[in-house]
Amino acid sequence: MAERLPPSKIVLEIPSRLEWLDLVDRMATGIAEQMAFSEEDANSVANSVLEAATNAIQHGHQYNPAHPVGIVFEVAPDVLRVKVHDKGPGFDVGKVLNANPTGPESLLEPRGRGIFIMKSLMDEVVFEMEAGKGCTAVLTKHHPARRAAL
Amino acid sequence: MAERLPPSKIVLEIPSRLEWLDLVDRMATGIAEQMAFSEEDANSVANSVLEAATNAIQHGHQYNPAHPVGIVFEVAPDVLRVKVHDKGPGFDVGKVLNANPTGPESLLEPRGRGIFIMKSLMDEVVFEMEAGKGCTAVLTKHHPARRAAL
Amino acid sequence: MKASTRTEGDVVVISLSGKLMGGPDAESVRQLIRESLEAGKKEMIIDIGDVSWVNSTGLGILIASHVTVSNAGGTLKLSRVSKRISQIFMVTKLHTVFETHESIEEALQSFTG
Amino acid sequence: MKASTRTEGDVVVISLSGKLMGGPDAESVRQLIRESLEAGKKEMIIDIGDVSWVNSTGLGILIASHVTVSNAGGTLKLSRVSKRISQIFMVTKLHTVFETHESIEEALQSFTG
Ligand SMILES: Nc1ncnc2c1ncn2[C@@H]1O[C@H](COP(=O)(O)OP(=O)(O)O)[C@@H](O)[C@H]1O
Ligand SMILES: Nc1ncnc2c1ncn2[C@@H]1O[C@H](COP(=O)(O)OP(=O)(O)O)[C@@H](O)[C@H]1O
Repeated sequence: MAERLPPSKIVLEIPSRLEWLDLVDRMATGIAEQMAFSEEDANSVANSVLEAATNAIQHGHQYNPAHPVGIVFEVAPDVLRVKVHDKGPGFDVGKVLNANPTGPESLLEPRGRGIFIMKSLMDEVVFEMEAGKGCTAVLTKHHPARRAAL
Repeated sequence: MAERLPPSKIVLEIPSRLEWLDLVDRMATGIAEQMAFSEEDANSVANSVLEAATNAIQHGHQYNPAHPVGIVFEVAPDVLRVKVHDKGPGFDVGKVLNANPTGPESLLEPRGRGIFIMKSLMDEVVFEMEAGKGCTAVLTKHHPARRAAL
Repeated sequence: MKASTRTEGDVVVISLSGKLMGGPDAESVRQLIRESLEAGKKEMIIDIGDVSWVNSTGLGILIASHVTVSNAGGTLKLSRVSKRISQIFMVTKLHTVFETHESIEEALQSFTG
Repeated sequence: MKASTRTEGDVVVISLSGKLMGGPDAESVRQLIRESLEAGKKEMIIDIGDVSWVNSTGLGILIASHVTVSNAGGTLKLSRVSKRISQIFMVTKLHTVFETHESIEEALQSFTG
């Protein structure tokens, strides 16, 4: 069996402006490609990381360009973990984590789908918050082919 | 006249492995696109930043994945400055900065073109070295259209 | 995001390209929809074949457009939804809201045919 | 980088795709060139139309290939050089070293025609 390498860490930092979100997409897509995720899984990763970064910019930093959003990609052969960090106050996860925006009464709401999309497309979504330290969304996607090969 | 904004700073950090160079390319290309550089200038930026990052991985860190290469993109309306940093010992800039790999005796050499390419394609290439602090290539490209508009 | 419109018979085709992500994008699309309705055109296609990605804020723009057009008694359809975007439509069940077509032509025919 | 070869008459076509950047890429290309020469094939085309970028280390691979084939009395040509790659060829004057063609077909014809 091959030696288990420590995960490769790739770090991206962008100002809190929507115009830089496309860089987040390019990085997520490039890393998913390098990891040989399927097209569908690569789409899941890119779509989810974009949602987390959008929330960090909008809700975490209220578009304040002086506060960068930090994104850390931890790449292991069989799993990708992405941490999206903002310096904001965080939020009451219990209130939103079980929201279902697909019901008839909310289907036409213009907002409230970001966390639901992340939860639907990733294997695990966790929010870490600590007073004064900000809010980090931790998104995990396993690589099914790589797991099967072990 | 519009207020001069401070430059937007975008940071990328990759392990010192060639397999991650493509992320450097994706970022440089995405930023050049966002700045509306011409296709030719965008190619100049991406080609040059790749050379600097390749040198940081190969010469600066000798492929040691524990040492990340840091790349900072400073974006202003009329200029892009890219700083590529490694923790290595640096080198004697005087020896290589005026090398010309296009002469008949060196045209078929397999190496020795990286810095020449950067110098040819960017407006300014400077190397900052300080003992114990590593080596930083600073690459600058002006945006001719934006300069003309000022 | 960039937007352009053209009219085919009674149908307005709004073509979007780039990234659809809220902010100023919302106002541009709202404006185009409003102009069409004011011109008495109530049948619309938003073509998103050249949109590389949409986030949930961008979805909000499409939903708001759908609601505005429906409330005015019109119909909004989408054309050329990429695999990546249709993944989000499926997950959010927005595929039950939007009528989508493989091509602009097919969408036009569904109005006139 | 990925590499594949095929033979068209007497000419070996080596198709590269992805990123050309030294490291393991160098050995794969060297191997393919060696196999061709050992099989008595001395006319070769490296098609780089699907190579998204080349750094100077990748240029070294192309130069080494050129030198190996020339020393064996053969000829190496390139096809489908993108704008981005030809920018580096111009700057380094490697366009004076490599014969390049717009398409694989054109390169083949330059050998057989
Ligand atoms: N990084 C964050 N910082 C602060 N609040 C957040 C953050 N991410 C999400 N939230 C809160 O959770 C709510 C739900 O988020 P989401 O599901 O992405 O939908 P939307 O962003 O469209 O409201 C947001 O409205 C916001 O109140
Ligand atoms: N970041 C760096 N750290 C240490 N040495 C470097 C660095 N960048 C360049 N050099 C030195 O400068 C030389 C010339 O670099 P370059 O023109 O890129 O050609 P090449 O990398 O092909 O040798 C290298 O061989 C190396 O000795």
